Amino acid sequence: MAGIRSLRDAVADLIHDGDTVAMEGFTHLIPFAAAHEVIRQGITDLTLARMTPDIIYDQLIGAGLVAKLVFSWGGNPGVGSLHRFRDAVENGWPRPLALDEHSHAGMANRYVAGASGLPFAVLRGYRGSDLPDRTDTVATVVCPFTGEELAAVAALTPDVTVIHAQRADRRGTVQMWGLTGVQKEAALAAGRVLVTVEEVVEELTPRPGAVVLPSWAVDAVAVVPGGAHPSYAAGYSVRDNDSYRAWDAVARDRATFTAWLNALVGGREGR
Amino acid sequence: MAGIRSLRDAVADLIHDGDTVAMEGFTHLIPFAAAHEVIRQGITDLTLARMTPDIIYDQLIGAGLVAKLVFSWGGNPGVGSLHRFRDAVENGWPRPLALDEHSHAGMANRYVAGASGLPFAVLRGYRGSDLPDRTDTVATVVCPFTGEELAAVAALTPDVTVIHAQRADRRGTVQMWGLTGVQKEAALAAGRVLVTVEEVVEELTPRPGAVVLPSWAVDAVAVVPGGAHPSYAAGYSVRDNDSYRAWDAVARDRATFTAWLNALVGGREGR
Amino acid sequence: MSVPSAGQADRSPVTPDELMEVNAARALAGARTCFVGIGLPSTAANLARRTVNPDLVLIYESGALGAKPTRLPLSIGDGELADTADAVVSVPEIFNYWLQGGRVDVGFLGAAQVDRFANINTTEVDNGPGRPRGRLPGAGGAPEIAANCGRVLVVLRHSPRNLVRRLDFVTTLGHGGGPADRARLGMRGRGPVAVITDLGVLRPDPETAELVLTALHPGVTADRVRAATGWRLRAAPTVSVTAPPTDGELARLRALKAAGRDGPGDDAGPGGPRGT
Amino acid sequence: MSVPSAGQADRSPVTPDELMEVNAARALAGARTCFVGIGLPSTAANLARRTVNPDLVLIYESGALGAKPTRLPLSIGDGELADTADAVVSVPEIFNYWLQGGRVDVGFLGAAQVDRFANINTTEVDNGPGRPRGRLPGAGGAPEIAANCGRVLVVLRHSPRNLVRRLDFVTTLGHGGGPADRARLGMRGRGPVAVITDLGVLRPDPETAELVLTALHPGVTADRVRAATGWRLRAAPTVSVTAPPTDGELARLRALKAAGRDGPGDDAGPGGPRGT
Repeated sequence: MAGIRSLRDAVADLIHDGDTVAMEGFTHLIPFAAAHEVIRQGITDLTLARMTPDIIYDQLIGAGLVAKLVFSWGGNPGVGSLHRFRDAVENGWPRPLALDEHSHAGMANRYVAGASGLPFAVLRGYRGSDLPDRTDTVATVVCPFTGEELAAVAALTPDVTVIHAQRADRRGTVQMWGLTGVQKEAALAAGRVLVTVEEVVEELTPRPGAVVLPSWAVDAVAVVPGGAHPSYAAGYSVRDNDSYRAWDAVARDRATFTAWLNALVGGREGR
Repeated sequence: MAGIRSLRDAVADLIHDGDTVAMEGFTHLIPFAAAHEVIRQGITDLTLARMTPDIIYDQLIGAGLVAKLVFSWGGNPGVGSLHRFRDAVENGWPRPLALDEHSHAGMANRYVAGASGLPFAVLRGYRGSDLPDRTDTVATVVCPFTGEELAAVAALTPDVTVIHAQRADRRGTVQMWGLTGVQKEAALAAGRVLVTVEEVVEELTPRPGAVVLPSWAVDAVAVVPGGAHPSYAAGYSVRDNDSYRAWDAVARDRATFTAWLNALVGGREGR
Repeated sequence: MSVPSAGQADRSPVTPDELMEVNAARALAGARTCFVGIGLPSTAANLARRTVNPDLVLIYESGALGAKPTRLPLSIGDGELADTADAVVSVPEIFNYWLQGGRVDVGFLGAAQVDRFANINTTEVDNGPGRPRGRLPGAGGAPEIAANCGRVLVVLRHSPRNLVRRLDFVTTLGHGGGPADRARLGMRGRGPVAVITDLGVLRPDPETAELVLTALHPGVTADRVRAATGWRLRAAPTVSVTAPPTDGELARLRALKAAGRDGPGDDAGPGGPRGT
Repeated sequence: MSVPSAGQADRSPVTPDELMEVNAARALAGARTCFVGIGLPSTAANLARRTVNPDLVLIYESGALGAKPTRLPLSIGDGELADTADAVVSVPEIFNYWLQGGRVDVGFLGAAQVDRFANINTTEVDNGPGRPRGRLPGAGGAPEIAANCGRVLVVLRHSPRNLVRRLDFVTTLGHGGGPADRARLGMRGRGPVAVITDLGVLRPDPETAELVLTALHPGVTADRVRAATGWRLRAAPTVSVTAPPTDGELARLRALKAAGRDGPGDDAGPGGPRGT
C-alpha cells in the first residue's frame, strides 16, 4: 500500500547502492526530480534501465553513480548526443559504463515479461542485427507448433521503478494520461515502485486515456509539482525544449557539467 | 478502411461457410445481432472461437452451423448449463461438435499471439491439468535464459472476428468502453473484422476507459442499436438477466429450441 | 470483534449455505487482494468486504480491479463491476500482469468435483457405463488462479458426488498426488489451503497434503461429514467448531443476497460449481 | 496533380535538403500507414499529409496511432501527438500489436550509416586506430521497423561517410548481403525499397539487392553522387531526374519547418541520423 512520503525519505528508503533502477517515461512524464534526489543522496553503483536514457540518465552517468546502462536509444531527443553518456562509453569518464543494449521492441518486451511474471518474452526482432552478439539477454526460441525460430529477450525486473504521474489520491492510487509509454509494465516488473505526482486529489475522476496503478501496486508516492521538468506532464506543463537544448552546452564539457552537478548537490532546493 | 454497411451485406461479404469465426465480448458487448444474421443466412461448418460461448454460441450450435468450438468456459452465466452445447457434446445433436478446450489465460494469450503476429504465446499455465492431453494447441517451451519449462499456446487467428461496440464515426473508427475484455486482441488477430455499433456519431469524443479501433483496422461497421441484447452496451443498455434465465427453458428441450430457431429464421426482423 | 450467538436479531434459522458463506468470508480476513469467481466465491468475497475485511481488493477476470459492487453481481461481467472499479483493464492484462504477475493473495474458486488432494474438476463427469460423460462448463480461469495466487480457497456443497476419491478429469491442479507435486511443477503459490463446505472445513494435512477435517459447523457431526465425503476422510488432531454467524454477518449476508435476487448467481459462472 | 517548375512563388532557391524532403514525402503516395521516426522521416511524413497523401496514418513509437500534428513534433513524445491521435496506446502495444502485427505499410527511417545493401548502422562508428569508437544513439525502433513494415524508406544526407561499403556495426538489417537474406531470416516485409538523399534516390537492384542510382535531383550529376558514395555506385539502366518541388510542396514544407523552428528536430530522435 502506497504511503504519501517526502521525496527525500522515499528515495532513501526505496533506492539503495547497487540497485537496478528503471526511471521510465517516454519523453513525457520523466521523473527528473527523483533522479536529482538520487544524485543529492549519492546513491551509487547503479544499474540503470530505460528505453531512452534522455538527459535524466546523462546527469546520473555524469555524476558517476552508474555502473551499467540497459537501454535502446541514447540521444538528447530533438537536440543531438548525450555527451556524458558518450564520454563514459568512449573514455570511461568519470567511470567505465557497461552497456546492455537492445532495440525498443526488445526493451518493451523485457518489461512485459517482468510485469507478467515470466522469465522471457518472444518477438520478431533482432534478426540480422549485430546487437545479440553483445548481450546475454537476447537468445532464440523455436515455436513448438511451427518450428519457426524467434527472438527471446530476458525479463527485466528492476529492484526499483520510478515514474512520474499527474496525480494520486490520498490512499496512493496513481493516475496518469497522455503518452504513458511503458510505465505500467516497468512499474509492475519492479520489486519496489516510487511515483512522484503533480498533485494529490480527493477523488480520481476518470479521465480519457488514463492508466491507473492501484495503491497496493505502489510502494510510495511523493508529491513533486513540476517533478518531470524539463520533460512535461500533460495537463500541467509543456516540454521545456529550451532546457533540452541548453543541456547540450552544459553536458558537452566536463567542467561545465561539474559546475552544474555541484550546484545541484549544493542546493537541496537546487532543481 | 471500414465501410458502414448493412448487417446483412456485411455478414454475407465477410463470413463464409467453413470459416473460423470469433464473436467476442466478455458478458458485455456480445454481438448477438450478428450471430442471428449468420443463423438467418445459414452460414455453416463454422469453427467458432470464444472464451465464454454464452448463449450466443448455444444458439449457433443448436442451429447446426458449428463443426468445432474453441473455448474456455461454456455456461449460461448466472443461470446454469448451455443445453444446446451439452446436447451437441454429449449426444451429437444436431451434429457432432469437436472441441478445442483451454483455460481463460490460455485463450486470452492465444489471441494476444495472433494480434502480435507471433505463432505462439508463453504463460504459466496448464500445469498438472489434463487439458493439454486433449488439444494440439498447448505445448511447452523452455526458457533459454533460466531453463524453466513453461506452457506455450498456439496463436489463434480467426478468419473473421465480430464484436459489438458503443459507437463509430462515419469513417468507421470504432470506440467501446466499460469491460472491453479481449475484443481488441480478437479483432487484431483476425483476417477480417466486423463491428456492430449502437450508433454512428459525427465525432468520437474521448471517453474514460475507451478502446479505439482505427477504421483502417476494421473491415465493416454495421449500425445495429441493441445489437448486443440480451447482453448489454454500457451507457446504452443493461444486461437483460430475464432473457438469460428464459433461455434456459428454451434451450433445455430440442422442440422448444427448434421453435425458437424457426421463429428467428422465419422473420427477418425476428430479433 | 465480538462473536455473539447467531440468530438473535434475525428470526429465520441459519442455513447450511449461510454457514458455508460466512465461513468462506471469514477466511478472507487479512488478505489484501482476492481473485473472485462468480457464484459462491463472489458472495463470500463481497460479504468479507462488509465484515472482516472492508479493504479487500476484489479482482474479477472480466478486467475489474478493485471492484466495489453494491450488490452481488450476477455475472462476471456486470456493468457495476466496471463502474465501481479502481481500474478496468483488458482480459489478457488481468491474467498476465495481475494474476500471473503474482499480485493476488487469494484465489477463490468454486468447483464441481474436488478430490482428496484438492484437485478440481469443472470439465466433465463420468455418468457410468453406456452413458455419455456429463459435460461441465470447463476450466475458465481456475487452472491459472490455482497456480498463481498466493493461496487458494475452495468453496462447494458437501456430497459424495462433489468430494470424490478420484476426479473424472483434472481441470485444475490442487496438490496433485502429494505435498511435493506443486513444487515439482514449479507452481508459485501454496495452492488450496482450505475447502469450505456447508458442513465444515477441510484443510490439507501438512505432511501428506491430503484434505482432512479441521472444523465442523455448529451442530454438524464428524460422522455426517464422513458420510458426505467420497473418500475415507480423516480428521485433524484437533477438530474445532466454527463460531456461529454473528448477527452482523447474517444480516449483511441476507441483505446482499436479497439485493441480488434479480437472478441466481450462486451456481454458475466461471469458477462456479457445475452449471446444471 | 500538375507539376509546375519550382521556385515560381517562393523567392529563395530550393535547397538540397528540401529536395530530399519533398522526394521523401512523395514516396509516401499511396501508403495507408507509416511508422515515423523523428527528424527527417517525420518532416517527410508530415509533408506527405499536406501534399500527396492527406489520409496517411502516422504512427509514432511513443504510442500515438493516427497522429495529426499541426506542426513538426520536436520529439517522439510531443504532447500534440497524443492530443491529435485517433488512439494512444502503450509502447509495448505499438510494437507488438501494430508494428509486429503487420499493420504498417511503410517504415520511414533515418540513419547514420547505410551500406550498399541498405543495412543500417546507428550504434557506433570506427574512428580509426588508436581512437575510441564513436558512440551513436543506438537501435531505437529501427530493427523491428525494418523487419515488420511492408516496406522501408531510408532518408539521409549523401556523403562517403554516411553511405559506406561496409558498416562498422549492423544495427538494422536491410538486405543483408544479397537478395535472399531477408527470406532466409524469415523477415516479413520487403525491406528497404529506396534510400532518398539530398542528391538523388538509390534503390536495390532487383537481381542483387545492391543499391543502385535510380534518380537524380535536378542539377545533380551521376558523377557527383558517385563521389559522395563510399562504394563503387552503379546506375540503374534508366536514371530519371526527380520532378522539381512544386510551389505547393515547397510552400507547405517551408511553413511546416518554420512552425517547427522552436527546436531542431532534423537530426536527432529514434531512427534519426547520428546524434552529434
